[in-house]
Amino acid sequence: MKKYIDDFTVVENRRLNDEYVILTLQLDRELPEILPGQFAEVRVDNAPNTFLRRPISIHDVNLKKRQIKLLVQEIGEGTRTMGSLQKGDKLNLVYPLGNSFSDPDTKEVLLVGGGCGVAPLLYLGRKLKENGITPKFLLGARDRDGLISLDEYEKVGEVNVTTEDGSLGTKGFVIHHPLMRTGNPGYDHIFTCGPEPMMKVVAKYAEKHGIKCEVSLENRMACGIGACLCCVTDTKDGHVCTCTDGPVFDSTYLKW
Amino acid sequence: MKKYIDDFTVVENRRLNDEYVILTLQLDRELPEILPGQFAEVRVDNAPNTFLRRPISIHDVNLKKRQIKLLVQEIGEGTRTMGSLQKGDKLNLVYPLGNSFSDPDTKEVLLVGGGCGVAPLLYLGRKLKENGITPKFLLGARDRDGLISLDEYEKVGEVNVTTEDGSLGTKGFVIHHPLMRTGNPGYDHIFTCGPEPMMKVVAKYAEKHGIKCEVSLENRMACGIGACLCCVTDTKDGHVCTCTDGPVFDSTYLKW
Amino acid sequence: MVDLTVDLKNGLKLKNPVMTASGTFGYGEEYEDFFDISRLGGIIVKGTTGSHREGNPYPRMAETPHGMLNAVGLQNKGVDYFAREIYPRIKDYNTNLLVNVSGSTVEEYEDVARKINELENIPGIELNISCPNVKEGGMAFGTSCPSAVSVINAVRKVYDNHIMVKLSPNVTNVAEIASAVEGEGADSVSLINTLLGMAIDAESRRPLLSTITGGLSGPAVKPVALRMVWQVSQAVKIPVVGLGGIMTATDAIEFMLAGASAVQIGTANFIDPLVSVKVIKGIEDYCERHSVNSVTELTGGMITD
Amino acid sequence: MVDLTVDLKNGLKLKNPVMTASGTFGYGEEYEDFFDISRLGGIIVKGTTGSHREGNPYPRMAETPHGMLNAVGLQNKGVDYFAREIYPRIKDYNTNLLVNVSGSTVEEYEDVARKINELENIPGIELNISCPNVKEGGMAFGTSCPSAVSVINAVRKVYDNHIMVKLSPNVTNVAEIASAVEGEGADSVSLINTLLGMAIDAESRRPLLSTITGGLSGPAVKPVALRMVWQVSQAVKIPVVGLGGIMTATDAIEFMLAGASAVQIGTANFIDPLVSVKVIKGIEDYCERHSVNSVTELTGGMITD
Ligand SMILES: Cc1cc2nc3c(=O)[nH]c(=O)nc-3n(C[C@H](O)[C@H](O)[C@H](O)COP(=O)(O)OP(=O)(O)OC[C@H]3O[C@@H](n4cnc5c(N)ncnc54)[C@H](O)[C@@H]3O)c2cc1C
Ligand SMILES: Cc1cc2nc3c(=O)[nH]c(=O)nc-3n(C[C@H](O)[C@H](O)[C@H](O)COP(=O)(O)OP(=O)(O)OC[C@H]3O[C@@H](n4cnc5c(N)ncnc54)[C@H](O)[C@@H]3O)c2cc1C
Ligand SMILES: Cc1cc2nc3c(=O)[nH]c(=O)nc-3n(C[C@H](O)[C@H](O)[C@H](O)COP(=O)(O)O)c2cc1C
Ligand SMILES: Cc1cc2nc3c(=O)[nH]c(=O)nc-3n(C[C@H](O)[C@H](O)[C@H](O)COP(=O)(O)O)c2cc1C
Ligand code: FES
Ligand code: FES
Repeated sequence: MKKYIDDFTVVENRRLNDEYVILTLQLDRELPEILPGQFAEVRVDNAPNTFLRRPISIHDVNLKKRQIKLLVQEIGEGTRTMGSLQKGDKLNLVYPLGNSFSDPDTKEVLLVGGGCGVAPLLYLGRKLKENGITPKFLLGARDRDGLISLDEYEKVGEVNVTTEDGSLGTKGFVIHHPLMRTGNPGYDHIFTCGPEPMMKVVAKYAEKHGIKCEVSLENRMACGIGACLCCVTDTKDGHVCTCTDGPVFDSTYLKW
Repeated sequence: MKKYIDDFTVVENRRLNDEYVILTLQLDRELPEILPGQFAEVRVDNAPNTFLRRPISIHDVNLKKRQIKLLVQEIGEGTRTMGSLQKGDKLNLVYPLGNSFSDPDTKEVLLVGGGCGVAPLLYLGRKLKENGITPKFLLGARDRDGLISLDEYEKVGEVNVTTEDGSLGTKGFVIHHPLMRTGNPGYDHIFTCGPEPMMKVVAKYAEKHGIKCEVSLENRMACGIGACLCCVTDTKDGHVCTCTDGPVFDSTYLKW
Repeated sequence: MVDLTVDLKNGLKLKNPVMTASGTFGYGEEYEDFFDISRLGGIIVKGTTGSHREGNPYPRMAETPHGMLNAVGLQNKGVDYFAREIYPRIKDYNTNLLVNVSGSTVEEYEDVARKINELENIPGIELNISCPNVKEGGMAFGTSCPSAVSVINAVRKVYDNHIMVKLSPNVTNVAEIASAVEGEGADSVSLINTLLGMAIDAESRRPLLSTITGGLSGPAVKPVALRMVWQVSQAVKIPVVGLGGIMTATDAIEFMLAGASAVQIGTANFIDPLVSVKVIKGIEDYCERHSVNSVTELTGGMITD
Repeated sequence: MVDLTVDLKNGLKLKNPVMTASGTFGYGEEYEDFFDISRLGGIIVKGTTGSHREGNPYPRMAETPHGMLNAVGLQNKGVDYFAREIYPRIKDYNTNLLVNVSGSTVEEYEDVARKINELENIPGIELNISCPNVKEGGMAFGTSCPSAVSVINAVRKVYDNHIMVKLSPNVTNVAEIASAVEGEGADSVSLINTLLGMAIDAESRRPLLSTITGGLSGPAVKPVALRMVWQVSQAVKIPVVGLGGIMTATDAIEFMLAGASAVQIGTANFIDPLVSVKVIKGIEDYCERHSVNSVTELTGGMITD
């Protein structure tokens, strides 16, 4: 897929809570095709200690409005600077990068997200729905404040939640949710994105039950386009780049 | 004099033209005493390539309002970032630094400025006037746009101008102004600040006519407080620091 | 019209002085979507070794103030794979393709060079005797004169085209090493490779790289690189290629004024994939503005009276 | 309550591990308006030589990405002036005052050390064998083992108190030099001094420093400094004092985890005159948060399994 470098204009910065914002970015021409699971390398200007671009998933795409959304969790100077952007500010993106979640062979799919890993699942869910598949979501967070813009996900499919403190949904981690209990689980393809420990238990569960499982990995990236070889992950084929061979991998391909 | 580190609040950013702005900064407590000719070391945040503080003269002081003014010429990333500050922004200053213009023994003084070197002359003029001395100003610039906020100077004393292109006042450099012709010049103390070549001809003229001349030097500064010895200038006593022994020097003391 | 061409001799003529640095521009293909890479003066492709190398474990990268550390460790599929699979895909780029050659032993350097010698559209190699990220060989060859000499001497015997030797900045006297490799028949030297550095995460108390230390690149190292280019260009007669932290045309011009005949751009490609063409344009503009007819006039043009 | 004290041995006990670096904190007096400087673990005063030195011509400073170059060149009024005029003013600070001792010859180092030996309230000297900004001596002493050894050997004979030797980063193998000075009786080593660098103004084509090259300091050099502190702390048994680009408590902690017993803060003082007290406070907070009872537990605490 062809990659682009473009200046987007911030048309909205919606603050969800202390930690999360959703940026809506508009391009002044047609958007290229963007697949669910892909990401952008974002240049953060005016942040003195942010030298490299920051990889951020495409949270949502609206071709008609020529808009994309980024869900940003503020954890350091780069993401905090993104979080402070205002309407009218520019943001330079190299995009769309990486492979994508696959087209499932089944109609029964579960999308499991945790933390800011929920970001790519909204666009994935929307795309699945366009193709006649109504996904189930299972979203986990520390507490109810960590579960963000659930209404958007609800428009796409059934939403199930877990919180570590039990303040919403099932108490515990996603793996403790009834959907992840043995016995007919009602889905045979899992897409998951979130903290690595979470994805590992989800993948283990899936493998045990013969369910196909695609995971979206994070990694420290410099280029995002396969040029620097900084972002490798260990697979059955040895070191491959998370930014080009991934970020989405079949869980059985990884040396986890 | 005791030095301070304080966060000031920008209460006004008045843009004079493409190149110059006047920032009005307010302190949330009483200002300390500040002498004419002193400067501040300004910390420039959010400018990725601006590592060190920037020395900027105190352009004006209003003790009652707890305000100081800085006249900033945008020539690089640091000064441009200062020029883009908005009402409500904070600016951290180490101040007041350096010596100051002396108290003249005479009532007949001429204040000669060029470029952003006019900055410290406004506060100096105001202080002189408070002490019963009405100064004459001689201000030079490339063209009329380079001559800024003349009205402020006019409130303090007689203003004479030169422009290189003749678009205002006498055509040429300050040294070509009638005030700088030989014969009874009508003043016996010059204070000057501006580009070094300008100050050199002014100083030479003054020395030739037995007029006392104080010049305010610029220099590349790291600390601004005499700790790093980066900002030396060559004098009859060898290398001395521009930031503590200066920025104001008697022209005859310098090895020019 | 400014003449941007630079002749580095022994078969290496550049249409302009801007090349991309090894390990930061893949095989060029990665950047094809962004601009016509034949506009470049040259591309130094990834570090290539005698056989397949997996490189170092993850994590391999850490950001630092105005720079980055990497510990890739020469991951590549080996020279045979390069010749068979990659070379055919890229050989017709209308620019100079140089292969960055690495090894753990003198024999490995020799072996790789011999194989590259057979590839028609490769006008030269860059001998990497300065990689800080491998346990054996690499930088060890570039930090003492005798070992540097042994590599160049062996490779010179089997390789006919342009040999550019990439020097390590992790030495007491870089000019001495440059003179030594010049004496063995190197056609040019390029510098700097990365400075050996390290980063720690204070919270977890762990190093940020799997290998603990790694190579520092980016604008942070530019003052050191510029100094070394200046020192080396006074010590040798062969052309010097300058790199280390170039982000803008002004940076590139500084390297040329310090003595470089050409430059390479590394880390900056990650921040702006278009940087190399912007630098070419910027050099041209500078030359026009300063009435410089040929870019070669900039080389060593620093005024120090 | 966290125990912040550090004993560097041979008479140098610090109330906390934070000192200010030579040449960046004047004689301490310059910072008195900002905070009570007796809160510091120590102050290393300006480089002091046998006789008055004018230092290098102007310009002496250039800003670089996340760093600065300086070419002060040891401007100072000489050791006699120090002992007569400055020492009486500062001797009663309730902190450790160390004099940074420099020279062009072994005899000059010896001479200065002998005179400092007579000043009661100076618990130690920092032997600067690494100044890159002087034509003779300076860094030349610190870049080879034999010359480093000759300085330490001579000074050790005339100086009884703590000798901290300040190492140059402009070497191939810093651990080797550290071991050599340890062998001659150095009580501790501090590193790094500045990296030799250079900057040019492309428009005027002139170097930005009167001396062409100068010393690079600030966050840009931190990864290199951290790596060297780690290498040296594994090679010697005497305490290592880490510096180079420390701007925050986290930076300081990283140096300690890499093996430093104490740290020095240099360039950061220019940007925030209060930085050293903030670093002390930040180290204390970190220790509390991590249930560290004594700051000495941080030294070499990097986990590398
Ligand atoms: C393919 C991909 C997609 C991503 N999508 C999103 C997204 O949609 N929304 C979002 O908020 N974040 C996303 N991230 C994570 C995001 O890139 C990092 O949070 C960001 O780079 C941190 O930058 P910073 O300057 O804010 O923090 P820094 O100050 O750089 O880092 C803060 C802390 O986070 C750690 N860290 C930094 N970068 C990474 C990383 N890439 N992986 C793991 N730890 C890291 C650092 O070591 C440090 O401890 C994604 C990452 C990848 C690789
Ligand atoms: C005592 C003193 C008082 C000053 N008062 C004022 C004032 O009232 N208003 C004002 O606008 N400016 C003043 N200056 C100058 C001001 O400090 C510089 O313009 C500023 O530091 C430039 O920063 P920058 O990041 O914008 O430009 P940079 O990108 O740092 O530099 C742009 C260009 O200016 C040159 N330059 C940078 N700093 C200096 C310097 N200190 N002296 C000479 N050349 C320099 C650089 O070499 C470069 O060519 C004063 C300087 C001193 C020493
Ligand atoms: C991710 C990465 C990989 C690199 N790989 C190589 C390599 O394989 N061979 C080599 O000679 N240099 C390699 N280098 C060094 C660069 O080519 C260059 O010498 C260095 O980064 C300094 O230039 P820069 O500051 O412009 O990046 C690599 C650098 C980076 C950042
Ligand atoms: C302006 C300046 C002057 C310096 N003078 C000396 C000196 O006289 N003696 C010395 O040993 N080091 C000197 N140094 C080096 C510092 O002490 C320190 O080693 C170096 O700056 C690295 O630390 P930093 O990055 O925290 O500044 C000087 C550094 C600067 C910036
Ligand atoms: S980030 Fe450069 S190869 Fe993946
Ligand atoms: S700027 Fe540091 S001594 Fe003047």
